[in-house]
Order: sequence, then C-alpha cells, then structure tokens
Amino acid sequence: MKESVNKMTALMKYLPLLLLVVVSLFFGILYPRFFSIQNVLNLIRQMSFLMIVSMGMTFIILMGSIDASVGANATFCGVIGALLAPYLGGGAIIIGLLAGAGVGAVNGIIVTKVKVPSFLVTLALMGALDGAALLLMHSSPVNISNQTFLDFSNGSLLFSFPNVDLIPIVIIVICYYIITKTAFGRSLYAIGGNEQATFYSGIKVRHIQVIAFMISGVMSGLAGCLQASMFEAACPYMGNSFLMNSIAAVVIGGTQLSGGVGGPLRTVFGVVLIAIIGSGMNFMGLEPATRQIVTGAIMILAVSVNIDRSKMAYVK
Amino acid sequence: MTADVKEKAKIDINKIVNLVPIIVIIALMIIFSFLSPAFLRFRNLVEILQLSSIYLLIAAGVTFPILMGSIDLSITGIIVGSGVIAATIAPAGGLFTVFLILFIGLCLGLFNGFLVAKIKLPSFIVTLATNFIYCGIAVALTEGYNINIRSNFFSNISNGRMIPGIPNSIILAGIIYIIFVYLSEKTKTGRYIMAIGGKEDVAARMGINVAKYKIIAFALSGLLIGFGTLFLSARLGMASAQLGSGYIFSTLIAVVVGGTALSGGVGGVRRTILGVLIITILENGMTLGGLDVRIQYMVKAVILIGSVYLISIPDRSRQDLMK
Amino acid sequence: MYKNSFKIATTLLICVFFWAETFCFASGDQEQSAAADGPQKMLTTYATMANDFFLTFDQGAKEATEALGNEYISATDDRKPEKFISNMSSYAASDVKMMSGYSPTIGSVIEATKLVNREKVFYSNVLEIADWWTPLDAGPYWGMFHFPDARAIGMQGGDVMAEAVGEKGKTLLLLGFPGSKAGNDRGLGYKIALENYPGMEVLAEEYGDFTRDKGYSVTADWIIKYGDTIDGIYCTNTSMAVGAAVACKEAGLTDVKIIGTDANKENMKYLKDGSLYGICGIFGPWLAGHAAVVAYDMYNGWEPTVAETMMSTGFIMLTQDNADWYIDTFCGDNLPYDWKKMSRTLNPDNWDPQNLMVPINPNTFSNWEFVEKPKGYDVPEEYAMALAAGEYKEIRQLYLDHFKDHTTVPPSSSAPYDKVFASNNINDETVVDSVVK
Amino acid sequence: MRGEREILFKAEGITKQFSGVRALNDVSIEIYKNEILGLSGENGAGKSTLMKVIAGVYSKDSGRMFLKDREYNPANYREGTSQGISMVFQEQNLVPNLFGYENIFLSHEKFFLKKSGVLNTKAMIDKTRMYFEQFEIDADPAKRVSSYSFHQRQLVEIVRAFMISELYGITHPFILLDEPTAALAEKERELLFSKVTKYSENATFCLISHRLSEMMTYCNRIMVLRDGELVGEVDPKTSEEHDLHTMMVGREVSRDIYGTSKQEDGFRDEKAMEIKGLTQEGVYEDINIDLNKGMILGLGGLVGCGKRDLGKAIYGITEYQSGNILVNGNSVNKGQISLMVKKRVGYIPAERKGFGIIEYLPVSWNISLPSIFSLSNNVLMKVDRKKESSLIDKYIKRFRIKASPEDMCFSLSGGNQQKVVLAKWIAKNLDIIILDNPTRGVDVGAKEEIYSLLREIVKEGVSILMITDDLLELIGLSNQIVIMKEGRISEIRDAGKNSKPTEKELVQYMV
Repeated sequence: MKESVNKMTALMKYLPLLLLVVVSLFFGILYPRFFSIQNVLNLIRQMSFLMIVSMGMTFIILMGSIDASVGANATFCGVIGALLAPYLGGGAIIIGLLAGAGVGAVNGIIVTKVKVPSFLVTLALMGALDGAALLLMHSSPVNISNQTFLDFSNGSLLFSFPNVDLIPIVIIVICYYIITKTAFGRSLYAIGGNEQATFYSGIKVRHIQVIAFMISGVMSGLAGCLQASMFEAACPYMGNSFLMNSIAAVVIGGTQLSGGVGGPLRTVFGVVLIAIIGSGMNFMGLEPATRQIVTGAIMILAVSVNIDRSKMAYVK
Repeated sequence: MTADVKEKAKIDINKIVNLVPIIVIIALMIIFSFLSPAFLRFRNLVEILQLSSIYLLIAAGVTFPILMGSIDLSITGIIVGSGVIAATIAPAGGLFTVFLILFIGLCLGLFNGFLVAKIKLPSFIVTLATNFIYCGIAVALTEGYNINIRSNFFSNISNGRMIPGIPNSIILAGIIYIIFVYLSEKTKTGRYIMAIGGKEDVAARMGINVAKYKIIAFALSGLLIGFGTLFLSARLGMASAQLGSGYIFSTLIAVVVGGTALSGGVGGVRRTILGVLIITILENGMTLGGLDVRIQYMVKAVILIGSVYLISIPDRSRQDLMK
Repeated sequence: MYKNSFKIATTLLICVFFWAETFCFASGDQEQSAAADGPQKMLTTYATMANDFFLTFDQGAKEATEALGNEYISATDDRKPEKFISNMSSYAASDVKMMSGYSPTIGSVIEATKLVNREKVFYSNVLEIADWWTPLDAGPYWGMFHFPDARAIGMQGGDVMAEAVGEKGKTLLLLGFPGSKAGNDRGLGYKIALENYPGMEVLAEEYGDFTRDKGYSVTADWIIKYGDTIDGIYCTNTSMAVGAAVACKEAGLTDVKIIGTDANKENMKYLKDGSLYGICGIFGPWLAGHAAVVAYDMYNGWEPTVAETMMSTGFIMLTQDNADWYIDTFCGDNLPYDWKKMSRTLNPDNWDPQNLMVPINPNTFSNWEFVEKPKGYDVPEEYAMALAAGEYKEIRQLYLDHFKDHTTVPPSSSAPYDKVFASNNINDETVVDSVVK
Repeated sequence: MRGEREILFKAEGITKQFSGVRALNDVSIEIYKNEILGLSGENGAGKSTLMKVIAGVYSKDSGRMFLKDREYNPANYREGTSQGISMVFQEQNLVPNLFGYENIFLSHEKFFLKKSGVLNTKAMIDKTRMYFEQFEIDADPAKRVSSYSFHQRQLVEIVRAFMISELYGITHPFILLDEPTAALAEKERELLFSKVTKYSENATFCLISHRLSEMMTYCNRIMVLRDGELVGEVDPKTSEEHDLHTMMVGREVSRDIYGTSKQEDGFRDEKAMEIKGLTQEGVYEDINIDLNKGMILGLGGLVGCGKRDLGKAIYGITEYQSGNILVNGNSVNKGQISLMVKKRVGYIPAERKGFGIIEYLPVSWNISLPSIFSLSNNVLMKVDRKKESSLIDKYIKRFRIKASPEDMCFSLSGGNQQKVVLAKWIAKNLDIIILDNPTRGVDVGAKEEIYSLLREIVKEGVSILMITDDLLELIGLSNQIVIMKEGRISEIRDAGKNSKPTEKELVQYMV
C-alpha cells in the first residue's frame, strides 16, 4: 500500500508543473509572440515585485503566521526611498530596505512580546503604514529624477540583463538557500509544525519569528523601492495589490497557511502561474469580469492540485 | 488546591476582560463627545447605529465560519453578487427582489461551503477565489455601472421610520441579529459548529456530520451577508459592483475584537456586536472630529491592537506563544 | 459568566444613549444659537486624499470656503457609497447647512440628493450624476451640478490624436475601471471622434484602473503583442498615461503619442519632457470651489433657475507649447481664482464664474444618450418648458457675458490649443463651444 | 458476580484489514454480563482495533457480532452508542471548548428539543448534574471541559456511556475502556477502578491497559491478543502477571523489565545539577535536590503535589519566585529554555503530541531539531547534510526506532514516538535529561526498550531526573528517590540495586 501512496505523491509532485505547462502552452499557441524572449523578460519584469514580496511572505506562512502589512510596507518604503533619492541617490534604497526591516521588527516584536495574533497586528499596521506613507508623500506621487536610483531598476549589473529581471532571480536563490539549506529555515518549518515542541527543543522561537518578519519586511521594502525606481515615482497605495496576490501565490503553490508544509519553489510556481495568466489575459484582451472569474477558477484548480492533504490533520 | 486558586484568579481576569470592549466603547464615546459636540447628538448616534446595523449582520455572518476555525473572505463578493444578480433579475424592488437578494446570498455561501467541505480545500483560498468569481459575475452583469432600485417599499426597508426617529434598518437588523445569536447558542447547529471548531475529529466520531455543518456555517454566513446587502442596497437605493469594498478587513477585525478567536471554537456571535460598535464609533467619531484621514488610519491601528491585546489576556496565560 | 457582563454592557450602552439624547437637546439649542451668526461650517466630500486630482480638488474647496469667511470641513469616503452617505448625514446631524463635492458612484447621488432635501441642506455637486436623475427630481436643496462633458473631452482627445499621428495610425485606448462613467464616456467620445478619420483605428481597449502600475503592465503586454506598430495611446486619466509612457520608454518606443486627462502638478513634468503628447485639463480645483460657492449662495437666498441646475463646464488641451503657462498659473501654492467674485450674492451684478459654463439640457444630455429611462420616469417638464421659453439661451449668454477674467484661457501664443472648451447640447447633437482670450 | 454466565455480547470470526495489512484475523470472543474483561497484547496486537470494531468506529471486513442474541452491526460509533455500546478512547473524546453537559449529549440533542427547535439547556444541565452526583463526580456540568481535570474527564466519558444508553432505553450499557489509566496516578487509578467495579453491578466493561498489574487485580478474565489473533485467556485468580506478559510477547521474558540488575550504584560523586531552595508559592516550596553525574533520580508523589511543575520550572518553561539552580556548579538565570539547552540540559515532556514531537514533520527532522544549529557551520548557516543524516541513521538504529527517516512522526506508535523524543536529546549529547513520565501510553515491549536505553545513556555519564506517576517505574529505575507531598519534599531515599524500597514504604510519604 506504501507503493501506491508513493506513486500518488510522485504524481502530485508533477501535477502543478503540468498545470503551468498547459496554461502557458494554451497562450503560446494562441499568440506565438507569447514565447518570445522579449515577452519572457517582460513576464519576469511584471512578476518581479510580486515574486520578491511573495518570497518574504513564504517565510511568514511557513511559520503559520501571516503578514498582512506587505503591501502597505512596500508603499511606505518606496516613499522613503523616493524622498531620500535626491540626497542619497542609491543609498536611499538601503534606507528603504532598513525601513522595511524596521517595520518587520515592529510586527515581529508585537506578535511575540505583546502576543497579539500576527494577522491582526499586521492588518492594523497596514492601516498605520498607509497613513504614514500618505503623510510622507503629502498624498500625491513623489517623482524621482535621481539617475542612480532609477538605474536600480533600469540599469544592468550583469551584461545587458536589466536589474528588474535580475533582482528577483537573485532573491529566489537567496531565499531558497535560507529556507531549505540553513538551520534557520529548518526551524521555520519546526515552528510551523509545532511551535511548543520547537520551543521545548531549545530553539529561540521568538528570535526566529522576529527575524522572519524582518526578512519579509526587507522584501516588501525592496519591492517598494524597485517599483518606485521603475515608475520613476512613489505613488499612493502602489503596493496595495501585493497583499492578496502574495498570499494567493504562496497558497496556490501549496504552502499551507497552517504552517510547516511547503517551500520557496512552490511559491515561485504560484507567482509564475499568476503572472502568466495575468499577462496572457492581457494578450487576449479579456473583459475584466471574465478575468476575475478565470483568475478565481484557476486559483481553486491550482490549490486542489497542489494541496497535500496527507500532511494536514484536517482542512479548515 | 493550587488549581482552585488559579481558577479563581482566571475567572476574575475573564470578568474584566469581558468588559474591555464596553469600556473601550464608553471611553471612545466620552472622548469624541469632547472632540465634537455634535457626536452625541441623538441623530448622530442613530446614524452610527444605522451604519453598524449593516456591519453587524455581515460580521455576525462571518463569525460562523470563524467559530468553526475556517474563514470567509468572500464578503465583498457575496455583497456585490447577491445585490447585483437580484437587481438585474428584479429591478422593481418589490418583495421578490428582497427574497432574491437573501436567496442568492445563501446560494453563494453554499457554494463556498461545498468547496470547503466536499472538495476539502482550505477556506482561506477558496473564499479568496470565489470572491474574485462573484465580483466578476457582478461586473459582467452591470459592466460596472450601478442599478438603481427606485421603489419606496425597498428604500423604506432601511430608511423608513416605523418608530419616529429610528430607521427601520436598526430595528430589523437588531431582530435578525438576536435570532441568529439565539441560533448560535441555543440550537444543535450552533453547538455543532462550536464542536467542529474545538475538535473536528472528535465531533466527527461522535456522529456529527461535519461536512454538512461546515456547509451550513458558510451558508449562514452567506445568508447574513445577504441581509446586510439588503439593508445596504435599500439604504442607497441601488445595487452596484462597487459596493462593499473594504468590508472584509473591518468586519474580520470587528469579529476578533468582539472576542472570537481566529483559531475557532472560542467566542460567539453574541459578542461580535461590541467589535462592530467599536469600529463604527471610531470611524464616525474621528470623521466628525475632523481628524486627518491619514492620522485616522494610525489611531485605528493603535486602538485595535490595544483592545485585542486586552481581550486576549486570558488566552495568553494558557499559551505562551502566538502565531 | 460573560453573559452577565454582556447584560451590563447593554444596560450601560442604553444609559449612555439616553444621557446622550438629553445632552443632545441641550447642546443642540446652543448649537442653533451659535449657528445664527459667525462663520458657518461648509462640507466638501470627495473619494480619497491619495489621488492628485482630489488633492487639488480639496485645495480649491478649501480656498473658496475660507475666502467666503467660513469654516472648511472635508470628508473622504474611499469610494464607498455607504461611507459617503453616512458622512453626509452625520454632518447634517451636526447642523452643517452647506455641502458640496464629488460622489463615489453615480448611483449614490440619488440617495445623497434625497438626503439633502430631507435634512434641508444646500448641496451642489460635480462630475458624477445618476442616470436620469435631475436636481428637480430631488428637490430645491440640490442647487447645481457641474460637469466637464466627458464625451466632448474624449472627442477632443480623438481629434488631437488624429492630428498628432497625421490622421493615419493605430492607437490604443486605456479606460479607467469598469463603472467609472467619466472614464468610459471619454473612451466613447474618443472612438466617436476617430470615426471621422478613415486612417485611424483603435487596436484594443483595456481597463487600467486609473493607476500607474496597471497602465504600465497593460501597455507592456500590448507592446509585446503589437510591437512597434503602435502610434498612439489615449488614456482616460494621466496616471495611466505616465505608466504607459514608462512602458514605452523601456521598450524603446520613442514616438508613441500618449494623451492623458486631468492635469496636475506631478504629471506636468512628463508633458514638458515630451513623454506625454497632451493632457486635457478639467480644472478640478475650480469645480470644487465653484460648487462650494453655489452652496454658499443658496444658503444666502439665491435660487438657481431651471437651466442653471445642470451646467457643463470648461476644459482645455495642454501640450508642450502651453505647459509652462499652465504650471505657472495653476501649480503654485495658491490658485489664481477670485472666489468671492464667483458669488452671486456677494456680487449680484459683477459676479464672474471665471470659467466657461453652459447649461445642460437633460433631455439631450450626452451622459444619458445610451441609457434607457427607468420605467415610468420622465424628465420634469420644467426643463422642456424652460428650453421652449428660451431660458437656456439666456443663461448661456449670461454666463458668457460674465466670464471676463480669462485666467483659465490659455495664451493665444499657444496655438492651436488656445481655447477653453465646453460642450453645449442645447441643440440635439453635441456641439463644443469654445472661448478664446 | 460471575455466577450467572449470561452472555451479553458475542463476536464470531471478526477480520479487519487496513489496506492489505491484517489487523484482526478471525477473532471470536464472548463477553458475559456484569464482568470486567481485560484485553491485553503488545502495541499492534489489535486490541484497540477490536474495541473500535465493537464500538462501530471501524466496520469489520467479515465475521458477525451479536448483542444480546440480536445481530449487531453498527454503521458508525453513534449507532453503537445508541445501542448501548460506548467506548472511552485513549485520546479523549471530548470537545474542550464545550461545556460538560454539551459534550455529554453531543449529537444526541434530539431528546432535548423544544417544539421551537430550541434546545432545552436547563433540562440537560439538570440531568447531567443529577448523574454527576450519582456517580460522585465533583465537576460543574455548566463549565468548559477544558477546566476539568484529566481524571474527571475520563469519568465524564464513562458516565456519558450510562446516560446515552439510558436515553435509548438501555439499562445495561457495555463500556469499552481503552487505556483509561495511561495518564493517571496511583491514587486516581484506584479511584477509577473502585468506580468501575462499583458500576459493573449494572454494566459490563472491557478494559485495555498497559499496566498488567492492574489488569490482574481488577479483571475477571483477560483475553490476550498477538498479531491480530486471539492467543489465549488468562484467569487472574490462578495465574500471575509474568505468565500474562509471556503470553503477550510469545516468548519467555525477563522478570526484570526495569533492568534493576544492570543498575550501577557506584556513580561518581560530582554534582551535575543542584537545586537550591526553589520556591513557587502554593505550587512547590523550598525544594533542595542534588543530582549527581550518571545517576537516575526519581521524583515521585501524587498528581498535584507539584513535581511536574517543578520539572517545568527547572527546565525554564515556567518561572519560579525564589531559589536558584546550578548546572555543573554555575548558576543559570531562570525562565530560559534555550539557555538550559546550551548548558546541555534536556527535557522530555509527558504530552508527547503537544510538546514532544512535531507530528507533520519527518522523523529525521525531529531527531536533528535540537542540534540543528550546531550542525550548521556559522559562516553561511548551512546545515551539514552528511553529518545530519549520519547522526539520524545512527540514532534510529541505536534506539531501534521502527520507521524510516522520511516517515511523518504522526504515523509512528507511541513507543516509537517516545524513542524519537529521547533520540533527539541524546543526539545532542547532553549531561542532564529531565524526564516527565517517559513511558506514558507506551506498551510493555517498548517500555522495556526505553528502560534499557536509559540505563545505557546513564552509563555514558548522563544524569537523569525522572518525574513519574508510575510507582513501579520509580522504584525499579531510580538510584535515588525523592517523594513530594503538597509541594514539599517529604522523603529522600536511596534505592540501591539491592535496597529497593517497597511501594507501601513510599506511598506513606505521599499521602
């Protein structure tokens, strides 16, 4: 009986990829240009922000927590970057990232020390950050003219490979390494699986939680600054769409909100799927209504394909 | 003997903690009454209640899945869906429209429940997805415009005043709410939902048809959101694909501030009203007080975290870690 | 155990409410007496602060209100109709007698205008109006509706585009979000205009949600799909236009002509540096300010004639030529208007709207042309009678005569767009009026 | 009582397979009215499965069952209960967040419906209260079950059996007890059995327990299962515990499962841990214990005497008011688990599922969890997979854990899970381990293995502080025994290889 189970799980492994292939083939056949290098780059570029944020989100969800402040945080950091760009140029980005880390730390500390469920803390903080961002930008876009800051997205460190396309890939590699290869990553899974047991095993659960939230914060900050530098301005609410999309991406990938199950590559899958569908539907020029319905349907399909029920007590 | 001591102490804490929301509410009212004299005007308080009545029904609705340990994020979708579909079928705004709104709300909820209980998918993502779908349908039907329902009967459901000075929506919503509080506490359904929230496997073994009651919980959520939609559309005299945006977070927060844990099994519909009042009073008071919207966001954050913190004291004494 | 605490809760709340009720009558009287003299509260409502259009909108209303020596209140509703209504009614509850502003969805106008008539509050609004719902339907307290005609704006955009690409080319159309009447009508106008140019075609149209990033991503995909065959992109607001411009720049498409709508500080720089070809200015601050002034006049006894209840207002087309003029005039710390001068009650004889205003005939209102009337609805015949009585022509002439202060008119140097336009649908087909300095 | 041999329940040729694996093979038993029947066997022998088949939790593949000569095949547990057969499960069958009475009538509310479809809560509470008094349970039916003590909850489940069968007009219920005493202390155990014997005047019981001694004392007959087959019957009156044990495992077993013979008393006289005047008002007061290197120090006492709280406090899970702890001579500041672990102190909690293992992670990750940071080089924090896997394999072999490293922990038997928990600490090679009821819910075979493992590691110089409710374990294993009573140490007694105290001697210090 073990055999059959193994077969099943093996199959389960490839179903998501199959889904991805089917979807992209579908668009590819409809529009040959869909597979052009140009479009692949365009795709990567379009998914870059979401990819970065979702990578951060993966850390949090693996722990069984959730970070609802990613979007607002991205906006906030973007604004800070944009405001400082004239004075610090590229350095503004560093500050932006630090700001993100700071916000993450606040999240983490409230969650672990004050002990309020992360969902609420981050949700409340989301509001606060939106407010702060609006105050900072006086409610209207902050244009950026500083070249070094703009090069952060449009320049290219590697050959003629634009940074916007490069950075998310680098981030994926780093996150993959941290989550799957390091002790830190391992303890994330442990916390997600059974916080108490992990705590009793002498792992510094609180530290790890705070650090994870900080990582997620930095990722949001990075996405924010990148977006700002790409659009040459930090706009109000520019990060709004990240929240739901990043959670969706992570969960579509098969990482469970209860924590302990999943991983970075699954998230990559989720983001790629979302991006391909989005862009594909732009190609088809679908009505927004149809888009929403398709998106919803595919989300359900993807989850039902990806979810590994053998690893959950029961589905809530 | 030591246990007893602890027990006593705990009870005392609980007593206080259960009063926290009320204390917060009263504190807010006093503060705002100084911030703007108009706040405590009878008409304004009525306004607060009328706004709350819609929130209340929706929040009460989503409390059921949450009690079960699931979650319903398709609030906006159901509001938009039920309103628009009903209005396209029966724009006249008669009894039929009313019935349709509720019925469609129920059906959309049922669909959520079916996906969660039968296909066994996590409610979070399911409802997130169905939210897209329902909104999509609504937009498709209206091309995004809104359908005005110009019938006095319809608008009287919300704006009429059987009792002079008090809009019907307050009274009706109150009655409906009480009925559902009763249902959640005094009937099999409510009890089973609590049981599923507490220990699903035990509930199943004791012979409770878990799937069935999961579906029921989501259906109830749908129905109550339908009621909310009814009063909302009645008040604005229209159904639209733009309605109900931003209800998700405020209602979820209201539920939790009311003392229902997202982990399920703890709390109840009864207390959701407090959370709702806190939120509506906050919004109304700060607007009247002429506070900058951006500041409002921050104040909200602080007060909400604060009250949740106070409410969750007894739980924390049990669990020393938080997710 | 929490049951009894809950009982306590309810009782306490009830107490508070009763206390409140008694308290409210006491304080209420004081309010009334206080209200009689001294500065009045004037409310302006709009969707959200996080939007450059509404930001300047707020500025206009504020300046106007304070110029009239009153106290300015603003309320935002984040595009939530229910919040919008509840804001209005709680301020009505606190004896605010003058309200003006923008309503988040067209449908909510009906309830809002019913409300002001219930509460006896003087109200004047801008931009959004419910289908087949006129001030006379709601009642006397809804004074004037201001409307820079969306269709006309779009049509003008079409002409400008055609001119820009030499009457021959493939263009794209970026709409707002579904359900934004203004957005869709601008798009409609654009397409209508292009029908006069056989060489012009619309490759595709798409909703861009009025945001920069959506505008970017949609355009990016279009570029992949249509390559460099794209000659122009018409956007129903400027944030999307900027997004589109960024996308084009990245793809190395330099000579794509992009036209946006709503001119404001932040986006002018893109017009100047040529990444945008043109922007249509609709004078948001002026709309807000004038609406406030109307509410003020009504509070002080002025009553609009039938023709005045719905007015079409002026807009301009900005290009690189007159960008500097616009920035100098409108993007300073203070707006160039003399708000007091707009008031009919403060200056009964030499009032000046300081913008082109033309009465709208609801029976032929471009906004409702393709919307069928609700069952049993008919436009109040006062309008038809007024038209027959020639009132419309008078009013139109009246406002033209009083429009002396031409700050809003571009300098004649900036040909060809040296006019301020306003649609005029007194005749049955939509015609565009214009005024030159 | 065994006079009139009236058959209450009969099962013929019950066979049950789980995806190919035979759990029960052609089992036939008869159960007489008013008797207490014992079912014994090693883990996986199929006794729980048999019970669950009888109770209707599982459906049998073949065979027939009769209840009072009537054919009986329940579709689910609920049908079983409504026909008078109910089960007290090992993992308790109550919903913690519901009230006592709600739990009792859960899914049988139909008897308390008003016409309006509303539940008659008052009636339910009254009925429950009545029964609680009748069965001498001092718990408030209108309180959440989570506030009941473990022992109370068990009684509640037994009472539920009576009440439900009464609802369905059955005066004589048949109650199956699956390891009811696993988590109970001496006194409570006696209490429970005194009740069971009392109830058995108008009920029939079937009992599973890993404590053979109590089976021998309280059961009328004991059926022994091995590998899903009935291998024989033992009459407690005529035979003794060792025979039963032998029949269970099917081979001659040593009479000394605690490995007392292997016990070494001549351990070095250096202190591994000193506890000086540890005090937490009303829980434990002025505790002074010295734990020498390489010794097993047993900490006994009644449930609620504060011994387990003490253990938690020492490990830093809970705070204590005064006193201090020295590890290898230097003191540690309180309330910091990670710090204790750094000082090479480990803790094995009694609630395995809650605090010991991580159910939905593989065995390997569970074992390497405490040492994971030391397994990673500090530069890039990379875990050294080679080292890790070799470590894991080593301990899986050494502890004879019957599972592959990839298996999820929840799929393991209690014994193996406990071994995993033990392994994860030994793998970190500690100096001191605090054990809280190390063999709770573990079958005899596994117990023996765990005991011998403990002996081994002690030889390697690890010192063990063992907190246990099981007197025999306490006596058999410890070099030194500390008895606590109402939060204070009432007796410290050396328990050398040949100078083991008797149960009586110790019990007198407990009560």
